[in-house]
Amino acid sequence: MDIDKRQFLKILGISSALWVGSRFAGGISSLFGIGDKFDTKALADAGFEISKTLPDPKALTAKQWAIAIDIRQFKTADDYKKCIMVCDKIHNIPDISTKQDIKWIWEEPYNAAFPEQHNNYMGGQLKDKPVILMCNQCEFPPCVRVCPTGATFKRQDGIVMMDYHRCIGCRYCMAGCPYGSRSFNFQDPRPFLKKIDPEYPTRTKGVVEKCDFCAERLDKGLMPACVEASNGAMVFGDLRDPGSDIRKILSSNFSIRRKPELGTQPNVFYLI
Amino acid sequence: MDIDKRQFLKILGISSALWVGSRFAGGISSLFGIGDKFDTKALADAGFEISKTLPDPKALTAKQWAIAIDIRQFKTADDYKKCIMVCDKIHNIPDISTKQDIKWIWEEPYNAAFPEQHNNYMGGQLKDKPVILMCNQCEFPPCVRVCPTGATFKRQDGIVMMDYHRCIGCRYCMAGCPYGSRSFNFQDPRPFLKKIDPEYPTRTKGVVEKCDFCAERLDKGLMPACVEASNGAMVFGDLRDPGSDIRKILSSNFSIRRKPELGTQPNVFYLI
Amino acid sequence: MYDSGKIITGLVLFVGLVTLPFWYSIGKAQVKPDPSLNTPVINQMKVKHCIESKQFMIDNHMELLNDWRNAVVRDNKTLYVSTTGQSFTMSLEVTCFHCHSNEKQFCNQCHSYVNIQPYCWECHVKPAEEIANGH
Amino acid sequence: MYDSGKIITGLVLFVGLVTLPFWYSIGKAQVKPDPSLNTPVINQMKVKHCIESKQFMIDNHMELLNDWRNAVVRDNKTLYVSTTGQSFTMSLEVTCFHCHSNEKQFCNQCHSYVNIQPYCWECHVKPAEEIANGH
Repeated sequence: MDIDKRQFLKILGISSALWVGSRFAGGISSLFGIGDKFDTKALADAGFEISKTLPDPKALTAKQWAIAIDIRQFKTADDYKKCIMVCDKIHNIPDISTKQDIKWIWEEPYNAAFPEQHNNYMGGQLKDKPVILMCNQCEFPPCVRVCPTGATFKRQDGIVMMDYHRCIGCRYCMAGCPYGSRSFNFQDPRPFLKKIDPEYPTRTKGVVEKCDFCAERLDKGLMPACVEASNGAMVFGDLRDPGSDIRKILSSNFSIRRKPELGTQPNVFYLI
Repeated sequence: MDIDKRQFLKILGISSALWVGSRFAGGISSLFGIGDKFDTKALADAGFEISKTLPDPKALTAKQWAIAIDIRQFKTADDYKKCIMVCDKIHNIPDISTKQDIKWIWEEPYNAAFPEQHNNYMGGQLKDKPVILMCNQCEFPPCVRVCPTGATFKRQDGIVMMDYHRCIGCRYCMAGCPYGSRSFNFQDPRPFLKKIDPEYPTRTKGVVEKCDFCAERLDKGLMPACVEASNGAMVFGDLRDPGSDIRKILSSNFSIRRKPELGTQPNVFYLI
Repeated sequence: MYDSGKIITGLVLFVGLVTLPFWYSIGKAQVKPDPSLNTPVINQMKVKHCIESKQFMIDNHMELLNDWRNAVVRDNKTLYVSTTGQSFTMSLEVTCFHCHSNEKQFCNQCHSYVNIQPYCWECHVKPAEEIANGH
Repeated sequence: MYDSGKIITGLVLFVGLVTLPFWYSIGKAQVKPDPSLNTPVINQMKVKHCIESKQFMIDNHMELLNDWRNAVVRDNKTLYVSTTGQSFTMSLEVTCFHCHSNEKQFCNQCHSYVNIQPYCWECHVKPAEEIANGH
């Protein structure tokens, strides 16, 4: 073989790059010789008993979870407060007294919650009445469409879920959401938490967060915390199950949804 | 003066054009010497008593007419029919059994009338229930914005009015209207009228028409014919008058409007 | 002068075209218009008087109807108070045709004479006698 | 051979940079990691056994936790059935920290030795002893 210095250096450069790349791809841990990768498939193929992951048999399941909020049953300030406070508490949601506040469930006057529904001649009692708002868990969620990393995705039970591990803080989802249901952590939220529930993670600076219908509670067999706290003013259930409570209440009451014209098909219904 | 043939012909051409134009502007009638133009201003200036036009003192007036339709009171097929038939009859609206049919007031199922409001889980009795539809007499009417001739315009009492004399049949208004409230006369409507009311004009091939809240009746002191026929299921009144019946009914009932998100501010309200 | 042949031909054609209406009428019997007032309602009137003077109506009825149209359709005005102080509803059907129920013998007399085809009738319904005959 | 001076200088710099981690550690006391199992819950166990074998956990806990994360967050699965058939809730806080409540004496022993800074703690709450001390 007859190569000159130029060719030799070229080959050397390419080889070095390939070697470095393969070492990184193999994982940092192998650089230190701590251990080999755990290969469940190889173990299973060899006939060994292997571990597995399962849903909790107590988990509540559905094809499409939905909440119907009967705003007629929200009368005193406490009716709203008890639903909102329990969520803030169990999900470690900070209380930041600026525009950088984080909210999963909150209240707004009717005419701000339903800006197009509003007309100037409706009864005063409805126009300014606070309405409970939360993520609508849209059937066609714009946030999922725009998320570049798959951090926001749709579960099989219809819940629009956040995988905070994957969130890169680009906030496309916030631009996409027509309901303002998403909040960005402009800063570490922990200094704004009076008390941290150690069983639920906080979030960190630079990630977006939102209500997920208490997915962690459903997976343990519990109803969403706000529904549980609402004393029947919120009804939760499977929209695809004709016998479910929510289907019954929706078929016997007139309901509206936020910005239905956008075609997101919200799964939070309001009984007026 | 020294002009050549070229200049002479040029001057001749321009003069001829000006002469023809002035004759046309002066009106065809003067060509035949039938009479001079009637100049009311000159007569008035000369101290002569002159004629004048007045609104009927019995006329109903308002700042913004509106109708509230209580769809709960429409129960039998006859409840709809009596409102629709009276309109067809007094306005000489033809019955054409093709897509070229003309409609001022008509019925459609709830889920077609309110396509975004519709959700798959509402009570069957509402979902398929027919709803009375008509021109919404929008506060911000797209048809008026797009009409190139001023044939469609807004009256001082908020009614979106058609001046059929000016309609050139361009159908921009039909493209602009989000409610399908306008119909085009693809043909002479008279052969499709069983009976013609001689006191109300028919329309002619090539013009667009629509409901005008019975403007001709209001100007004589009568309520719109459909309201009169509805036995109280429709309430008509001035939306700007806080003491009007319609304001009372809107403040004590929940109401929706068709496609409110478009910002046209419809003046037909539906009590659900 | 060159092309004189073409120019003269063109001039003759031009003059011929401009005077066409006159050539067209030559030999046709020009019946002088004679609008009839022989209708049931007019016959019953003691003083036969239109809403304004006869000469004013002959001269200005087209302007008047144009004003009426705009007043009614665009300005919500329905009443016309004449120079003699009488009130009339501004309506072809209700007011004009009430007396002049003989379109052919009244309106068409002059309109045909001066070769005008008003298209009012495409929408406004002709007096009752005409409806019976179709349209 | 021209530019030999520059080439040799470059090579020396290159070798120096590549071996920097080794130069950097020279003279530093390398304390061998010694994760402590001295916690109240572990001390009360009769048979001290993690969810899988000790060697498996040493080798694979990072892979395992990664699998848990995806199973819980993305697949609605919350239970881990180990190779011995025991069920565990897949949760750092509820399961791991229940026994290993001594982050500094357990987790950090190896992580510091191999100079890894896992950022789990930015969101997941450290065991109770740590909360008291702030974060």
